[in-house]
Amino acid sequence: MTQIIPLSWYLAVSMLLFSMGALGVLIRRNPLIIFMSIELMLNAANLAFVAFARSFGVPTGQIFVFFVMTVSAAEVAVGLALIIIIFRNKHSIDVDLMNSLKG
Amino acid sequence: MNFITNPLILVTFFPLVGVLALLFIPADKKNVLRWTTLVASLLTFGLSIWMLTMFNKSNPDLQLGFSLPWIQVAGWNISFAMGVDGLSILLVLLTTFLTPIAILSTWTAVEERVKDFMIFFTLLEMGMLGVFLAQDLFLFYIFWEFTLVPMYFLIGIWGGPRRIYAAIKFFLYTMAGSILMLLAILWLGIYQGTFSVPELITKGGIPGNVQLWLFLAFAAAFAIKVPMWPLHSWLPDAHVEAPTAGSVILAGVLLKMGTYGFLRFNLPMFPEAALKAAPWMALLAVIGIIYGAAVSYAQKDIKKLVAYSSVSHLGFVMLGLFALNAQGIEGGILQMINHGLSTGALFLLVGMVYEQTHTREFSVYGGLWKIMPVYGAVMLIVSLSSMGLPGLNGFIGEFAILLGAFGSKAIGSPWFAGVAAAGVILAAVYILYMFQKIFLGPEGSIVEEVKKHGHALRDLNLREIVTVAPLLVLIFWIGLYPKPFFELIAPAVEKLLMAFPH
Amino acid sequence: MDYTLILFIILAAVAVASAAGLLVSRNTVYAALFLVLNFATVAVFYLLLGAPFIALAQVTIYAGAIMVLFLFVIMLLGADKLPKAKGLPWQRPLAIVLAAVLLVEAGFLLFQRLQLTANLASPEASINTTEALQSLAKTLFSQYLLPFEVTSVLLLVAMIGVIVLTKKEKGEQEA
Amino acid sequence: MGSSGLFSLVPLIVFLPVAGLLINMIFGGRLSEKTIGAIASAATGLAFVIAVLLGVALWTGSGETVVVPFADWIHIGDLNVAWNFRVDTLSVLMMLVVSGVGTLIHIYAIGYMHEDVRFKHDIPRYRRFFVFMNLFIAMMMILVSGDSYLMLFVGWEGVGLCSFLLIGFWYDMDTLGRPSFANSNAAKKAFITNRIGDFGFLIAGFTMFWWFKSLNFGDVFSMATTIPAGVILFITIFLLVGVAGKSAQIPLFVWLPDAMAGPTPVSALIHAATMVTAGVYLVARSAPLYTLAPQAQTTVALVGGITALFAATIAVGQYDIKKVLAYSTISQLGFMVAAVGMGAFVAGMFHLVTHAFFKALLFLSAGSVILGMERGHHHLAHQEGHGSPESADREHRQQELSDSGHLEEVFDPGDMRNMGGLRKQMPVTFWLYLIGALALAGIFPLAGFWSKDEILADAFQKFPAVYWLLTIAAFLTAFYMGRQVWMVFFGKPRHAVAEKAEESPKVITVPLMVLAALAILGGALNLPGIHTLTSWLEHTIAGVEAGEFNFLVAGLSTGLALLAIFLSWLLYERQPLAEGQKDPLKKLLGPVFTVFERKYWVDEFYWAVFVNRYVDIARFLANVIDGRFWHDFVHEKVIAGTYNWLSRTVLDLGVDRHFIDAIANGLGELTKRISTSLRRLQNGFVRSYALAVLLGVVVIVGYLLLK
Repeated sequence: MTQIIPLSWYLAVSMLLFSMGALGVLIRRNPLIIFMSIELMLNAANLAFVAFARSFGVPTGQIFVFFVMTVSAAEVAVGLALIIIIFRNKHSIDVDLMNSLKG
Repeated sequence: MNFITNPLILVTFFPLVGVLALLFIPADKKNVLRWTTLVASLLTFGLSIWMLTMFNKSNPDLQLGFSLPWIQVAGWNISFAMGVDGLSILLVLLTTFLTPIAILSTWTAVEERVKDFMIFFTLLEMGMLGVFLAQDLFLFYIFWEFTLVPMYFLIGIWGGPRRIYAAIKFFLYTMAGSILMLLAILWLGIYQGTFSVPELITKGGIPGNVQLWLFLAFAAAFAIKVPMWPLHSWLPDAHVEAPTAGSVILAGVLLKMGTYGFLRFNLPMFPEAALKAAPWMALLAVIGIIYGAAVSYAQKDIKKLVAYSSVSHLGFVMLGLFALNAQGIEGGILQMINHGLSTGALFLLVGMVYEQTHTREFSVYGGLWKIMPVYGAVMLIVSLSSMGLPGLNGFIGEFAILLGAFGSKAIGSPWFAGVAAAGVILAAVYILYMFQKIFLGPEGSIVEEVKKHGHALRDLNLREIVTVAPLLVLIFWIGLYPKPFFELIAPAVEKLLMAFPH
Repeated sequence: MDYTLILFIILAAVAVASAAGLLVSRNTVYAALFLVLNFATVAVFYLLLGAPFIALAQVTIYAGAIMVLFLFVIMLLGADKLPKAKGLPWQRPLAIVLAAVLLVEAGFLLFQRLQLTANLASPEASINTTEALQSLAKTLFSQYLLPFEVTSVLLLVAMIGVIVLTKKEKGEQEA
Repeated sequence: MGSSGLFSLVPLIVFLPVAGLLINMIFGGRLSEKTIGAIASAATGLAFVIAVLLGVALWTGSGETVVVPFADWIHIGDLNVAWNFRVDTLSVLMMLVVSGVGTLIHIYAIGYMHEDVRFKHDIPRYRRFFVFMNLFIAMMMILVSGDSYLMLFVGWEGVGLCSFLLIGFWYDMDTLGRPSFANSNAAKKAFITNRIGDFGFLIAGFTMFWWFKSLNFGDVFSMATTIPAGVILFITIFLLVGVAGKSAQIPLFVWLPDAMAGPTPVSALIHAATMVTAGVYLVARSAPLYTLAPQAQTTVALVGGITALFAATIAVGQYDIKKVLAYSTISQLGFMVAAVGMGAFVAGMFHLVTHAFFKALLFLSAGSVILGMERGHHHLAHQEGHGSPESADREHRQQELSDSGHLEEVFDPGDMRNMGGLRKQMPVTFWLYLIGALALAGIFPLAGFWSKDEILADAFQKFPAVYWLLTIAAFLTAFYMGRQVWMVFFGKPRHAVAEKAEESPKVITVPLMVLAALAILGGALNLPGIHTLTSWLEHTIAGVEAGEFNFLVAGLSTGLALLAIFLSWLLYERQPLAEGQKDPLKKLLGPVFTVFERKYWVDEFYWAVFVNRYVDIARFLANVIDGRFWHDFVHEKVIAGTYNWLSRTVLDLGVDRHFIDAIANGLGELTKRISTSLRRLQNGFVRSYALAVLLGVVVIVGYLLLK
């Protein structure tokens, strides 16, 4: 019979992916990769949601994942548009070159 | 009754529809903006005519009105109440009538920030209509103050060289008076338990000395607005600096808010005080008549002359109102309309020539009748109306006022009217002076001056004729057949006079 | 050793490895491809967890739509490699330290504090029936109907926003 | 009765001229000069026909007053003024005079204005003239036909307006055609002086309303006896102010001589025949009031008598042909006012009618003389100039314009010193003028003789003082008319232009002939013993009695007139005035003549005492009181200044800066310092911010774990 994989394992994977995503956001200068890292973090969260949903036997977790996907799709669209504009204006997408908000 | 289709609501707030439409038009589409505003104001005028058809002229009470509970907190009883009667209907019509004319006059005169101008102008119309239609003191006060803002900007943005000074002066003067009125309104609302004007009038019962103070507080606001001598100092500045359309509305309607205030609030709400104050108000009015006439004669600037003549003319109105008899008050109300028409027309006409010459100094004018015959003829008619020639509107009002004041028991002496009648002579002096200096005599230096800039002075064009023609029609109509106007006024005035001993 | 366990371990390894690849790859295109791989792995996790709908949505939306969009942009900008910039000297070490601390904290939370020993229900129990899918749909279209509709508005707004943002102003020079 | 139908025609006497003016105003641009003139004349002529019909209806009917209601006008409370027409013998008489003389003058003006607009180089103004003239006729008709004091006032002010417009007809020049404000000043002066009179009228009207509660003639007259005498006196005296304004009596006569700036037909119609007699009409109309106020009557009679003599003396010293006639008009109006003041209403009205005939004749003939002179001037210019006549004329005109600074260089066609011997050049005009002059001088049997004698006879009976004033005035009248005729038509031409003068065309002379016939025969209206006019007016003015013909008075006045003519012959014809010679009377009278010539300096006196003072007061009020006091001092200094001082000095410096600011600034400084150090954190790098967020997460999670 199939071995039951404990919930905490899934959560551990999720946690690992989340941390790596956060690290990616922090150490990369390319905004595209930063974005991808954010997607990675969202995915990690989604994985946790689905795992919990499975654990508690309710569909709500899955529904949340569904909403997160929609929002992230919208977010990616807007974000990429912003990146394109920034590139148009600055001819570079290096986030470290953008500090006009400096106090 | 359906609130939304109430004619008063529609008339008052229709200009907002115009504003909404203007907001969606790009600022560089100047002609579209102008046409939109014109059409909106014409529709407002149409609505006011529709209101007139529903108005029962034999009924002395407020009509077509409604009252909705509005702010009912802490025992305050403020309602959103409107209504129209013989005292205000002509002023409402005057407002909706003059606004499209004023807008037509800006067609080529205002080229900068047309969108803002039109929005302010339309808002101003709404405020003025609200003032004339509000039947709740609180609501009235809100509209009263509201009119200041657009006018402030109209003077301050599109005015002459000293526009900021004039705008601020205009604002502060009128504001200062209104504060006292606000106090009086609050007193009434708290101690009488209602802000509704008709209720306050029927309730009455304010002791004599309190009445006097309240009367004075209201009078402070209104007298500045009229303006009565010696509170007129803001008027010439505001008029001279305001753009033409602003002057037209300022003289035509805004000043009437002051005299209307006396008529609507001071007389019926504080009859005892009004009776006591009548000789003093008459005295100030007569001083204003003579003083305004003399001072306007000494002016070197055409617009200033017309501005001071307003002081004189509104002195007549005040004299009529405080005669407290039928002739005086009816004459006074009609004279408000007359002044709106003739002085409005004078400002329009001065603006039309100013647009071509860019100066208003008398010394450079002269002999224009030969070059601009139509303009001269129109100006002549308007001037004659302003100096009260029989057969034109000014005479009817002035005659009724002087007649009423001469025999007024409230004023108590025919001397006031006698001296005021001498103002009729002085009116001829300054009006003829103005007409002569512009149109008669040899050609002034301005003719050559304009030619130097490559274009000769031209007579009125079609748009300008269309602008003044309605005014001329009314000038003759009121002068020759004032009966329909008096029929609208008379019942309400008779009701008003019931409060006073005969 | 059960095959699911083996599968899980392999998948987990692949997922972590692809995430690490994302972190370190200098080339953006490679980074994107690593991410696709990661998404695919996670989709299989979903299947294991008895959520086939989400799994398929994951493949279509993330791996399909979003990542294609990313690739489009990458191709469009052509900036697959960034030149070295002076950057922030203390940023990287601090970030690594903080991420490590976070990981430790999370592990501590997961294994020491919560003591989550409860096992998951067997996959067959729900995968085999369509009931789970039906109950998902029912919940989505009844209890969460309004948020569902709002997401459509959100997408619309995002769409309009993107169009307005990227539209060239009149008279603006082609960049 | 059929005549009642005729009465309903009465509104037409107003609306026919109005129709005429509207047609000319709207379509006149496309019509020829002749058509415009014809329309205007026809409108007036038709009004005359209506007036005749009304007269016939009254004559054949009972002759009693008929009131024809027309329209509501002002109705406020108990003030109820309707526009009703009053048809009675008095008003019809006035209508006949106005429209009859008016028609003739309109016809004359067709010819006169034709030349005038060409002489003054502004042909389009031709149309405007006839529009104004028709407007005048309409206003005059409203004046005489109104049934209430207010309607009378409407016409009263209306004719004042027309007078203004027509005096200022050549508004851009002076009487000699030089660019100037002079003509428009004259027009303004007329209007304003009239307004002073109107002020009196208004006060009288107000008093009347509050005592009678009506302004209708019928109501007022029927109630008059029930009103206190003092009130009646007050009303009548203030009416007299109006009369003095409109009929140019002392002290408000000064506008009439200046009014000669208008074209000659205007002078004839408005300032001699019709408008100025409105005052006389008003007194006659108010006869029921005046008879109740003897003091008022005395005042009116004295004002009239003194004016008659006063103006006659001035006329003696004038050189301008129209100015002489203007002062003569004032003097003759004095006769009429004196007559109606004494209660001799019929005599006054009689003189009004005959005077309208012969004074219109004189003015129009004078116009003919002026035109003749202008034509002569024109010819002379052609002879001197080169090229085509038109261009020469233009050159000449331009030269005149450029020389406008020098008075003596501009030729004055109205100056009698430039004339002389004109009877040879202008025989028709001469004879017509002579008839008019003799009629005015009161020579038997011309119209002036009968009407003037009736006044003198009445004065002799009722008011000896006024009788003597008027008799001396009559003597002077004959003298100055004699002087004028001798100077203009006899002797030798004193200026090259006079030699070249030319007779006027028929369109001008024919109306003059009609007027001359009327001036000869007008006396027949009220011959002693027959008294046609007396019995006519009896229907309207109660208690008029036919004057007795007094041979002594008649003989004396005729004798004096002949003596005066003889004297003038001695002075001006036996030794005709030579070119540049001074007036012989000047040697004789010395400074007295200068006083006459300078019109007693009344204008200068008024200017110094009233006009300049008013200007001073106005300037003072405007500059000092309104400008410096109200505006600069009260508003700027006191109100704005105090506020500024309070806000800047007291509150800002004192309270704000040293107290509140100290606290606020201290706090502000602290914040600033802290923020200066903190802002370094805001390095603008988005990744640092993200790092901070993560730091926050780590710290919070750590805290939660360790808690």
